Amino acid sequence: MEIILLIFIFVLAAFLGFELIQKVPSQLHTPLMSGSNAISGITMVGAIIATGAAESSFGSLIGFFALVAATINVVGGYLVTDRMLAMFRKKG
Amino acid sequence: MEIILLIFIFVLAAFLGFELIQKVPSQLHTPLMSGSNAISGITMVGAIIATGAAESSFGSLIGFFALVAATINVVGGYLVTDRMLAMFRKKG
Amino acid sequence: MGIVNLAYIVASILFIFGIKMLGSAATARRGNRVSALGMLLAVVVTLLDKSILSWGWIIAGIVVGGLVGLVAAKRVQMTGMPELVALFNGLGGLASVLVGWAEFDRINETGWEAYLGDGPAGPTFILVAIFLAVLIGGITFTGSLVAYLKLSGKMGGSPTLFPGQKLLNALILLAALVLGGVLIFNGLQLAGGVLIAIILLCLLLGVLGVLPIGGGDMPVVIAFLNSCSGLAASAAGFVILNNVLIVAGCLVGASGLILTVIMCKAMNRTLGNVFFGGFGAAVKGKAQQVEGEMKAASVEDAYYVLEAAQSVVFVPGYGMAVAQAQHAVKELAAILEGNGVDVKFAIHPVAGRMPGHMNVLLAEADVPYEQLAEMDDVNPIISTVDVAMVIGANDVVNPAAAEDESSPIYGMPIINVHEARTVYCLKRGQGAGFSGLVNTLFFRPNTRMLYGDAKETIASLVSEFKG
Amino acid sequence: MGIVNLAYIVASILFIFGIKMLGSAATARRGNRVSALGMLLAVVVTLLDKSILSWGWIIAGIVVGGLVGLVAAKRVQMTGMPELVALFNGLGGLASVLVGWAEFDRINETGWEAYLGDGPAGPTFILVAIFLAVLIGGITFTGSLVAYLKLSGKMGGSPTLFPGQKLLNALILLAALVLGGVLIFNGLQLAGGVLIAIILLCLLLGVLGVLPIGGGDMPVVIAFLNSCSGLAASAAGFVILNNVLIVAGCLVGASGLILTVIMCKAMNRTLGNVFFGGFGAAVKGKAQQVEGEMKAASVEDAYYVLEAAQSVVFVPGYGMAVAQAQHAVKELAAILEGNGVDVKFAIHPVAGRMPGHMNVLLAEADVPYEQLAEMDDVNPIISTVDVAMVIGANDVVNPAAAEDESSPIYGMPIINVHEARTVYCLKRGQGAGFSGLVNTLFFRPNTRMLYGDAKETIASLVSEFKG
Ligand SMILES: NC(=O)c1ccc[n+]([C@@H]2O[C@H](COP(=O)([O-])OP(=O)(O)OC[C@H]3O[C@@H](n4cnc5c(N)ncnc54)[C@H](OP(=O)(O)O)[C@@H]3O)[C@@H](O)[C@H]2O)c1
Ligand SMILES: NC(=O)c1ccc[n+]([C@@H]2O[C@H](COP(=O)([O-])OP(=O)(O)OC[C@H]3O[C@@H](n4cnc5c(N)ncnc54)[C@H](OP(=O)(O)O)[C@@H]3O)[C@@H](O)[C@H]2O)c1
Repeated sequence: MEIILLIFIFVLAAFLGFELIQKVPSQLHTPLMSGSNAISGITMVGAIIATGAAESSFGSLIGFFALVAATINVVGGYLVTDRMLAMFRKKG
Repeated sequence: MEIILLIFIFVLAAFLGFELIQKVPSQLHTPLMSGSNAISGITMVGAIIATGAAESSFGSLIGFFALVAATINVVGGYLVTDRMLAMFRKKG
Repeated sequence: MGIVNLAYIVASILFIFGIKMLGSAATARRGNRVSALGMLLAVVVTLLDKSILSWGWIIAGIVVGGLVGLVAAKRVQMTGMPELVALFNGLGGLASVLVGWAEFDRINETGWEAYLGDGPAGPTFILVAIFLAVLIGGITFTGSLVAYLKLSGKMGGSPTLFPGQKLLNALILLAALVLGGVLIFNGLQLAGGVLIAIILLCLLLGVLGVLPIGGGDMPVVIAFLNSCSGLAASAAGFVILNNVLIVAGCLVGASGLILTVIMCKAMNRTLGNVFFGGFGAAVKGKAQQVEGEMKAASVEDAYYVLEAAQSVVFVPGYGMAVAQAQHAVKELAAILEGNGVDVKFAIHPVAGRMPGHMNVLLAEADVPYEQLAEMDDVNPIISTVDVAMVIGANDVVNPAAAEDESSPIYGMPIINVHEARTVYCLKRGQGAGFSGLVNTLFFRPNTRMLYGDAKETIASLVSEFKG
Repeated sequence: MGIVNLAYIVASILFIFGIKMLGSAATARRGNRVSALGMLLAVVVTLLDKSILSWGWIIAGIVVGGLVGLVAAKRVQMTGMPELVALFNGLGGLASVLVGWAEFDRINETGWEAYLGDGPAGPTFILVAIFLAVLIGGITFTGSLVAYLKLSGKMGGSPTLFPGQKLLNALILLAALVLGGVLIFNGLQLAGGVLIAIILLCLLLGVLGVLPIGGGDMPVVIAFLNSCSGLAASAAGFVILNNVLIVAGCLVGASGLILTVIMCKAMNRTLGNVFFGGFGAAVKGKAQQVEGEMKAASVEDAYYVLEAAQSVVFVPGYGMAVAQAQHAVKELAAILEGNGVDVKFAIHPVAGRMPGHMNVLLAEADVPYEQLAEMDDVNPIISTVDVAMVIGANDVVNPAAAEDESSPIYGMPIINVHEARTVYCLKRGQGAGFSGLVNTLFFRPNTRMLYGDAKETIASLVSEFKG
């Protein structure tokens, strides 16, 4: 049952993702891409869990690298998106 | 965990429901209302389960009435929506 | 179990597509069928899977319900459809109440331990869900019934107001909530009487909640109650931990709410205004002063004017539906068009008694699509129109909405027929429109009244042209 | 567990709002912060909850990653942002690969029984999820790296094509799928070597898949790979049965795909065309014949014409970004406006090297918002414009897109500067634009070339006006 529900959640999220984006003015394409790329850094949560649960030092090492990569994606992603958006004027 | 996932599903469905309807031409308001009313007849599934599992004849009776009401909603709802929509021309 | 739930996922996807497709004219009919397919799938899969104890009741229930639904849907007149939808919607709410009750009964019979099994939910969770299903479902049931009675004319359309009404409703709701608390926190000694009391209070609340709303707002009320019946189904889904109920119910709950808001906007109302405004009752008390007089004209007068006209706009309203005059109107329009007149039908979004009412009638009468025009397209050119034929429309052409700030319909967009060169208004007498307001249009110098049933008046005009 | 999962639900809701708000200019910045808040919540809650065995690695990972991300994001130049996003995106894909690998390692260490515990998933399910995380994540990683190299100019922008390329890619994918089958169906004897082989194949596939795509299409490629990295995160979520990974990843996957399609449309391409078209390579081989000749003009010529003009449209392109001429251009525009000239900036949606490139530059230079005009607003009035100043734009004003059916960019919407009375084109020499095509605009009778760096040319014009 739980697996089914996770798949259900996946399906609903997919439909929701499709509906969320309708018309985007072209100057927002890059920030939107960058901002949603930062969200895909959610693997950071997975990396924390995997690293925290690692059973071998090899596993910890892999987890560590995963965590570094994901954290760069998250921190860098949000900051650079914010900088991009700061460049637009209120009305622009 | 399963309860949480059911709540999660509810939340995602709510957001999806909000996004699904954007602009609807006014002549479609009634059919849309009628069509989605038919969907809310999904309680029919609940009524089948409740009736099928009833432990007392009182329970069966309640279940039976639930099932009658829900089935009217479903069958009548879809048919009347279809009739309404049939009245519009292709381009109308 | 796995396959059933996969089928439920597929059914939910079909519902999603169905709702989406219902929102646009080109796909609406297919959308309804897609969603019906989803329902069929969900029902069949449920029937095949569940360890059903009492087949007899189930078969009987489906047969009876199916037949009633079928006959009702096939028999109903087009104009009766909105109230039928209200009735169906009420039954959906009732079903949720009964499912909640039946489960409550089962808990009483088997005891918590057997009921919960090794499922994931605790008693409190189940009881909260039962309470919500009963509360929302109950209000939906009787609220929809009152809407049905008002729309079908079996009960007066005007708001029933009395002092302390809102306070009373608030008190009833409060009592239901308190009893709900009792139910939930005394979970282990299940009190059937408390549940029944809650149900009765909710049924009462549904009646009292809709009574003060005028008949003209019923479509909005039904849309709102439709959203509620979705939420009630969702709550019932939480009772039996069934994902397709939760998702489908919630989809309807959310999309129904959006539709309600859209419909309010089309009538230039807010939701709060609809529910608590008592719109249409206060109005009648107000003394209205109108200058000018209503000038009756004869059919021959109208014939000569129409003969000479270059452009004619027909503005149909509820009266055309009452008179079933659409075929006659279409004939007249065809004759005029044959004479080289530029003919348009101007359709107001809330003309008639349901959204799309006029579109359906005119489509039935085979009026060419090109002649149909929306309000926003007609208004800019209305002052160049020679004759506006107002056929049983009233509120939707009331200039007070545009000009008189003290009017209760001030701000509602109207078709500005009063700006046309000549206006003919077809109605039976001095009857008011849905809002009960006096219409200053009828007193304007460029307006002429053509009294009588719209169908007969138009038919006489047609014979003038033919003879 | 309950609270963690509730927090995950809240985080997901914040992501939903964030993505929605990022789509409209007024709310975009707040939307990004809302989504960052969701991420913070998800991370903090995870840190607090999990029975973490090795804190050292986790703290080190977050500190190192955080610092690198911070510095990279703060240091980067505006023009370098698209490639930085590509890099970040690649790291996200890498993280999914590594999470899959780490979990695989843990299964190897503990054995299935201890790993699965009494959780709901079976070995096959977990292995399929690991395979998908590694497959999609691996392609995303190296594909994004190649996109980074191409965009930043560290690797030639033009497509690298060789015979049998598509076949080779298909074979690699097939091999990866076969190995995936081996991995999944031999689940109980876990073969670490197979997993590593799969990872290597996917990394190779990412490189080979993006190599044949021209640099001009990189924004689309990045948007697509962004969608992929979301799906990879979602797959990783299925490995560890974590709902926030599944939802957030899937939201990005779906909305990213829509964004990709929108971006393709803005460039008048299809997705298939971008990935398999080898656009920009074939083109250069084609012999193009152009009539007319390129006529150079001096700055003084331009000065006299501008002096006499009533209306001037500036059309900036990638060359303005290269020359960093936006401030000078703004100064010139201000002078012209002071002379009573009607000044507009016409912004093509894909001018420059990233969507919104020109908007950002002009906003940086404080060009008043009212002077900015979109392509669709300028084209209808372009024939009444006295002077069009094309500042380092090339492809976006190439009339072949409108006129020459055999041109590879035929059908792309352009700004029709060739219809203006006089056109001045500022560029350094005979250089082609991103597409590598010859631009017939430069050979038209009403076109004059102003050779030289755009910033210097504009600066001399400004001093002509001042002096
Ligand atoms: N469309 C919707 O969704 C909807 C739903 C519910 C309510 N409403 C409300 O209903 C109103 C609709 O406006 P409307 O202008 O269409 O209609 P209306 O304002 O209700 O007026 C209808 C008019 O038709 C006349 N009439 C009735 N029977 C007739 C017959 N046989 N022959 C000729 N005339 C006849 C009546 O006058 P006599 O009695 O003098 O003949 C009356 O003045 C609005 O207030 C709207 O808000 C709309
Ligand atoms: N916006 C996006 O999202 C995006 C992303 C990637 C690719 N693209 C593609 O990029 C192209 C954009 O078109 P575009 O018209 O903006 O630019 P373009 O076609 O790339 O042309 C740029 C022109 O600027 C000139 N230039 C370069 N440096 C200069 C300087 N310092 N001073 C003056 N001129 C200079 C170059 O000619 P010289 O060398 O002779 O000076 C060149 O012809 C389109 O093909 C588009 O599809 C767009």
